[in-house]
Amino acid sequence: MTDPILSVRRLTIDIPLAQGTMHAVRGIDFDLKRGETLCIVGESGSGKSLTSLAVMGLLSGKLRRSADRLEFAGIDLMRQKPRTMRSLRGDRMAMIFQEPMTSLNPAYTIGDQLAEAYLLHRRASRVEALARAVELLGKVGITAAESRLSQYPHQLSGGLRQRVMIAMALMCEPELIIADEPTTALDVTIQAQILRLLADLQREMNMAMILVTHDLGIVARIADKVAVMYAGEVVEQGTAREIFDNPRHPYTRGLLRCIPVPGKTKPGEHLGSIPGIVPSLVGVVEGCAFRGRCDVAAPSCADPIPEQKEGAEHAWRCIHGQAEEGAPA
Amino acid sequence: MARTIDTAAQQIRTASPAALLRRRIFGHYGLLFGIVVLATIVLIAAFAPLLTAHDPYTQDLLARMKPPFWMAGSDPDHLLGTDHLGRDYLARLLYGARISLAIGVIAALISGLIGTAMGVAAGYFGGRVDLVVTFLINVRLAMPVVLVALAVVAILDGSLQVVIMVLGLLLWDRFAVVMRSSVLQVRDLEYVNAAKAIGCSVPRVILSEIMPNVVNNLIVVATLEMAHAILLEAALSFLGLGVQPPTPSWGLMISEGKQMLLFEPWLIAIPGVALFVLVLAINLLGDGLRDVSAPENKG
Amino acid sequence: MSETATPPVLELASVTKTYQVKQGMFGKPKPLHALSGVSLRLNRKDVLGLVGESGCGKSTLAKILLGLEMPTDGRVLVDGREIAPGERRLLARRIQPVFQDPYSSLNPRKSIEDIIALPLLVHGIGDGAAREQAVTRMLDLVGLPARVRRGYPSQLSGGQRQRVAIARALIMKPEIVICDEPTSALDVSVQSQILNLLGDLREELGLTYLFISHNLAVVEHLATRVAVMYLGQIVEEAPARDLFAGPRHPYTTALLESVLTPDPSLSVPDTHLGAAYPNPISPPPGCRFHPRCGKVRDICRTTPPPRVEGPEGHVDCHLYSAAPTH
Amino acid sequence: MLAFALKRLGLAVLVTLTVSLLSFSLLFMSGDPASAIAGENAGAADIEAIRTLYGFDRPFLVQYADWLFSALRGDFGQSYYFKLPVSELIADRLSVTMLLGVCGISFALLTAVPLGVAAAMRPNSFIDRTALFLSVMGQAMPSFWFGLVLIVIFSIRLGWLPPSGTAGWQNFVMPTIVLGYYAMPAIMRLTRAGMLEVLGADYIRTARAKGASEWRVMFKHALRNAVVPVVSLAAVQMGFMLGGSIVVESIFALHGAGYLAWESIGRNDLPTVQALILIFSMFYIVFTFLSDLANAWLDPRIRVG
Amino acid sequence: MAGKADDTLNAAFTKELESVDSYFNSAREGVILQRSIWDGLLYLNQETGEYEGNLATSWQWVDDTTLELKLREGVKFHNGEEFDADDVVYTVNFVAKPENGVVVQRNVNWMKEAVKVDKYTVRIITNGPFPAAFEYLAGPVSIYPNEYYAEAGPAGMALKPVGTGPYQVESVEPGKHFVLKKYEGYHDSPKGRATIGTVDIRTIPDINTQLAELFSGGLDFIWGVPADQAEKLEAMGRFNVANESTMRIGYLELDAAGRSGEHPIKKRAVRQAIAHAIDRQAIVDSLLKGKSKVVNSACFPSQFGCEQDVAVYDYDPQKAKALLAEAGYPDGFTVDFYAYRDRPYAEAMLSYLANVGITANLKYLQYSALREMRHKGETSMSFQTWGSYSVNDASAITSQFFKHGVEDFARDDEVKAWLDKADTSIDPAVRKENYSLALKKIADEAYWVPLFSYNSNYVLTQDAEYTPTPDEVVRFFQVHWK
Repeated sequence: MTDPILSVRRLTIDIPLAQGTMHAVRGIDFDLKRGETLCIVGESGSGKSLTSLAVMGLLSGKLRRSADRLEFAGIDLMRQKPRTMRSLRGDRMAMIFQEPMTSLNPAYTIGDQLAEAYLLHRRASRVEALARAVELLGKVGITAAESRLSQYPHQLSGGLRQRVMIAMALMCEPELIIADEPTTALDVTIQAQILRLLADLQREMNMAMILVTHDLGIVARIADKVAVMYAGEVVEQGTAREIFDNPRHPYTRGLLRCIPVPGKTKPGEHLGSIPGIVPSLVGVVEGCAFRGRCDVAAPSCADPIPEQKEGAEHAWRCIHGQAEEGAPA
Repeated sequence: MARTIDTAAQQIRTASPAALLRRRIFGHYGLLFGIVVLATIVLIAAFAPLLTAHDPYTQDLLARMKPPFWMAGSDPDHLLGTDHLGRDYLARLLYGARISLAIGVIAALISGLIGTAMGVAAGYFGGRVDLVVTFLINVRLAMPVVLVALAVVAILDGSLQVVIMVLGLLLWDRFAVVMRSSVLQVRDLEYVNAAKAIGCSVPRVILSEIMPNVVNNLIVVATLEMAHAILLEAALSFLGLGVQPPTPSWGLMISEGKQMLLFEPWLIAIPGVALFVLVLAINLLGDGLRDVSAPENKG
Repeated sequence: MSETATPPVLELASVTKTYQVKQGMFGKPKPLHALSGVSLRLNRKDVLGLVGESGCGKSTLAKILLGLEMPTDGRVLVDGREIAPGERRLLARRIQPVFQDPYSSLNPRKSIEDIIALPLLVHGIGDGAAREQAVTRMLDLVGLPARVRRGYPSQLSGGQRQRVAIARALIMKPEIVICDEPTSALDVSVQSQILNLLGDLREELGLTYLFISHNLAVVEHLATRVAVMYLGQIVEEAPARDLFAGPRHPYTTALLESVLTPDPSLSVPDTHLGAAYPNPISPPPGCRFHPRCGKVRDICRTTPPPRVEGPEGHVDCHLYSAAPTH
Repeated sequence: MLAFALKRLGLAVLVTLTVSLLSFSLLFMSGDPASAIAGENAGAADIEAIRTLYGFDRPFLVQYADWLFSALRGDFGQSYYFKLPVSELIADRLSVTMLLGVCGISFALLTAVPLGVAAAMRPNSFIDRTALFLSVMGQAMPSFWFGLVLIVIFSIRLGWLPPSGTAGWQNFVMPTIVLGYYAMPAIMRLTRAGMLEVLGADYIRTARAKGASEWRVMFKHALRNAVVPVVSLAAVQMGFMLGGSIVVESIFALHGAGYLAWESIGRNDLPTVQALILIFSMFYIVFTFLSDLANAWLDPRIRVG
Repeated sequence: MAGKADDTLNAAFTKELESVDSYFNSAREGVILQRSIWDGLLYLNQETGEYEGNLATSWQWVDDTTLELKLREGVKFHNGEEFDADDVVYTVNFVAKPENGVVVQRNVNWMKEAVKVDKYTVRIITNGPFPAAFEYLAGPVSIYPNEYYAEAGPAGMALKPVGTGPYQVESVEPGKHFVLKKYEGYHDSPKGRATIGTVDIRTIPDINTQLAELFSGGLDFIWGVPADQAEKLEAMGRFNVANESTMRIGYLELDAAGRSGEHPIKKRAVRQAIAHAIDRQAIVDSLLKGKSKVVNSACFPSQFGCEQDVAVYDYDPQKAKALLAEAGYPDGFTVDFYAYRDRPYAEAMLSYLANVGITANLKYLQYSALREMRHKGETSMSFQTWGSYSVNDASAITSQFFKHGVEDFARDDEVKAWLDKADTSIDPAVRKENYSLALKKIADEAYWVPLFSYNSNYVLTQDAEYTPTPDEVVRFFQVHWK
């Protein structure tokens, strides 16, 4: 067994607000090995995007990050100077964002922006950088790559732009790639293409990948490991098969019941639902954050919740946690 | 199956918009300063007769240019001294607040009506209306304001009414620009479509769906234009083509005091500072309103 | 097309909508065909799912049905009667919308009560007390606590707002509700609540839905019929169960393949869809889908495909025409 | 790009024509030009003779067309007052105003842009507050008053700078500051707001994720985009400045076009005022036109496709 | 810094001068330049009041309308052209033609033509008996070089003026900057030679800027300084301040003839009330100061024919109110009060009028705009001033305004008849008598309310000296360094 390339323990992110401190991410743990894909799944406000930005060291100044351990390839990211973080970003760890329409600088050509990613980290001439750009554009399935170099972002469709973003992230062959909702803004048909491209490249280049999404369908198709986040906590994590076939946390189960699955849910019948809304994370949050919406909540849910485990891979935070009978409805 | 999603967690989450606004206003010192100073000036203007025993028009040629209280030779009866015709400077200053405020408010009102009508029409109807309005805005922007205002006032002679009308008719451009873009932003929001789909008439859509959502921009522009109008009037008066004496306008007082600039600088310092403070207060009010109505665009 | 005893409650007859996209003051305006000869029938109590990618004309279609846009050509019929351009208010009484984004579909300056009661006010129905009663009834119907009535949209969650939007749509007792992506802006857990609510209301009030969505799983769950749009045209229409069981048009097939069901045993599918979505200002000749089609033939590049009528629907594709037409 | 330029040019011409018609008709109503030509101590018969001599008895549109076609050839007629060709008169004065305008806008840009960027980099910091303070002061300060105060301090009390005239660069220091400070607040605020907005944009995060340094992020990625609206504003301000230089020119006795305009209004010198209004408008139009082109160059979304 | 050190006198004009050509401007600044650049045929000695020869050495009336002059020999224009009878003939014949458009026709329209007798003798033929001819020949009628003027015309003359005067023009930037250089070849004129090498004149519109320049040494000589500032400057002790009265008087023009329609001012009692309402002495003492005096007659006291024994309206608000009541306006009335200069004086008058119940709305217009309104007879009350072109004769003022012209708001036939007689007679006694009759009636009827005479303050650096004259004309050639 190899050492994880990314190891996170008790990562916490606090946001100071006028009304108090918002505990947006509350002590999460996960590990990721080379070649593995971890999907962080959760609804809006669960802290999944902040987690990915925290790993990259891209949280904005006001946000406070702390962790017992935040190690990337043996480097303690918590203790690095901004300069070192810069040399890692874009080189050994790269990121793809949600909005391909706005994530490229409108003032510069595709070629400029791709080359920049390379030139920042490699001693190379501009010509070499552009050659590398053409190579990667080809790799992400963009035809007539050379002619694209002189184009501006607004001249490309959303799908193409997301491919450019992927190419940009891969310019320096990173060891870790973080994709934050990379297909949310795209059409379904394009979404499938982009996801497939990502999955193929990840396998081909043997990268570790974190994919942040709210779409359980994507998770199921692409993840090796899944971390389900709710209200700033990872409430359940494990292999994709474990999570989907044997969900333990009531929230995970609820989510799975909510989505209509062609062939499984009967058309027109009631879908499962999770009543209520996500609680406020401002101020002190104690016990299970889900208990207000949970149909099996008990008084002891207000106490600290220990982590439960089943095997090496499957863990969840719930005082219940016995396997549910049958498949999720 | 409960159709009601109401549970213990399901409270009305945040404060009402009004309460939020209140909270933001009291957290904004610039805005508070603007409100307090402006309110003070408005009160001064309203109660000017109670604040001084002097009439701003009564001249006393034997008591000309008496210095204000902090200077040697001052007359305790004239706290801020007297002007070149021996009129009480404090009285003129207090009554002058009325003139400046009237000019600011009425000019902003007139230009606001014109500009808002044009901007809203352009933003809402788009197409040819927009083309015409944009063209008019371009024409208006291309005309040098001070020059045109001077020319018109020179033609029509400078009474208070004429100055106000000219400024009102000239300063509508920013209203039109801002209202046009605000309405453009709001126009395609879905609640406007919803209102149309419900069957609302065009006036109703504009007045009850669009206007309430752009009115804060309107107020911000109105304050800025008010300040603009006050400054422009002062400049016109300074150039001798503003309101006419003996009206105690601050701009006119500076223009009159300018004659003795090198020897009696307090003659322009007093109305100058008053003008500066008034404009400052209005600007701070406007800036503050913009900040509290759209805190994310602070700046 | 199947014969119905009564005329369809809503019908579009070869509706075309062309926008003149002006390129500057002196640039020649170019036509953008948002809809090219769209015909649709909506029968009472049907849920017609309308699917397609962004830019295919779904939203334009919805706007025409809501009277927000006038068709360039073609007719809109309600109960077999053509709606003249001036009859928007008439349309409004029978057709009501639920929009995609509950954050922008409610006027932030108005109280919930005023938002819901607006249609009654506009159409002069009932007095103040009656309207208040109606609002109470609607709040109850959509599952909102009565106390939100004095609140403002900013105080509600996304799901609650969408409920308000539904309440507003239903207070006029319309027959048809146009749901334009009503759940795509919502979280999964809330999405299911709204879908359930829409399903229940349809049963209780006998509503007819036009359900516009790009999420085929949702459409399959709710729709009784499905129409697939591509670049301003309806390329396939069929009863939902038929379409999902046996898609005929290659585009429909690709769409279905793109649906990612939460099944960890499957990987990401290869939809074989080439190229990106074409520019609607200059649509490809022949079959508009041909540049992306995996089963493209020569004829597809030159000749628009014929409409192949099936027992309960149609498909526009050369693959199913008996003989190549010219 | 060419089509874009042509379209803007067409609009500019149309605006110019409208402004010319407006200013012509406005001043046509400004009383009897014959009286203005006659000068201060002329008799009634003198004036009557002049009226027919100059053709003021012709219909309005004839006079306008006549004037316009001459103006197109650069002939704005004779100044009633100076009895010289208006074009010569203005050409002579314009250089001062232009110089003043260029100095003023440079002063404004050189103070406003760095301040705005610095303020945006550190919101709510000391420098941000200073910048805000300066801009609030600048917006509230009547420029004629500011000019007078400067004269009292720097010419009278300290004797550092000459209070009037155009003899040397020293003469332009105070007018530049007064005029520049008038334009500074708006540019500063726009720079700051633009930078703040751009710094929050997704592509800035992308640049950071690539490992670009803060400096590079700020000046290569952010400023280039934030500067686009600033260019437009600077052009507009420059247009306003030239038109609004009247006050400054009269205080500092700069014999520029603004001062000429003011005097000409008082003298009822119709051809000069008409020409000046038109020329100031043209300046505004030309500057905004140039800024549109500059923006098109800066922003490929306008330039390409 | 310029000044005594480099023999340059820096002076300032307040107004942009439209044209340096003295026949094509009507401004005080033009007169000032004219006196330095050109010469007249005669010269009026300000001290003795006698006419002396300048370009002419002798002159005499051949008949009522023919004046023969002998010209000075050996005079050269600045461009080297020789001065002789051709220059006089050309100049007079050019300016006397109305179609040549000389701005101030009154200065020249009394001349019909000039005829050359020999190289140094000319005759000027007038359009009728014209007793004030010498006044004009010593004043506004300057002699131009015929060859140069024929070629350059008024436009060329405005840019590059050429005369015979004590100063020649170094450079002209129209309206804003004029540099004069001492003319070394100046003839032996009663004007005397210039002593200061260079006179550098800039136009600085604002009197405060002028003062600031004076303080900082940028200017050596300014004039027209308002009384308040002059007082302060004098108190500072750093400058030479001289005050001299001018021939300009201020007056209220009242529409007695009703040209502007029906209004109270048509009534004599109302006009008299207005005269009684204003404390002219207070205005003179507090605002004009210096050598200003209250005037009672419709002319400047030193002018020939300016009768001083006329009705005097002393400051008496009670009487004013009584007169108003008598006229049927016990509560006063409202009227528009037009003015074009000296706003503080106008304001002071408004206040006095308000005290007796007359609400006067100030309409402050540009001169030409106001003149136009007056020509159309639209003003019922306006504050006017008149400087008589420094012509020391009542014909230059009283006759200007009371002979049924467009600026006559009295339209009194009797007055017109008297004035006509006075203007055309060459018998001083007849003239005096008729002016007296006219002026007495004007005062009795209160057609005008004569207010005060003006004065001017001249401020120089301590290095320079100048004795101002009452004709308000600055003579640079008489300024000299200490």
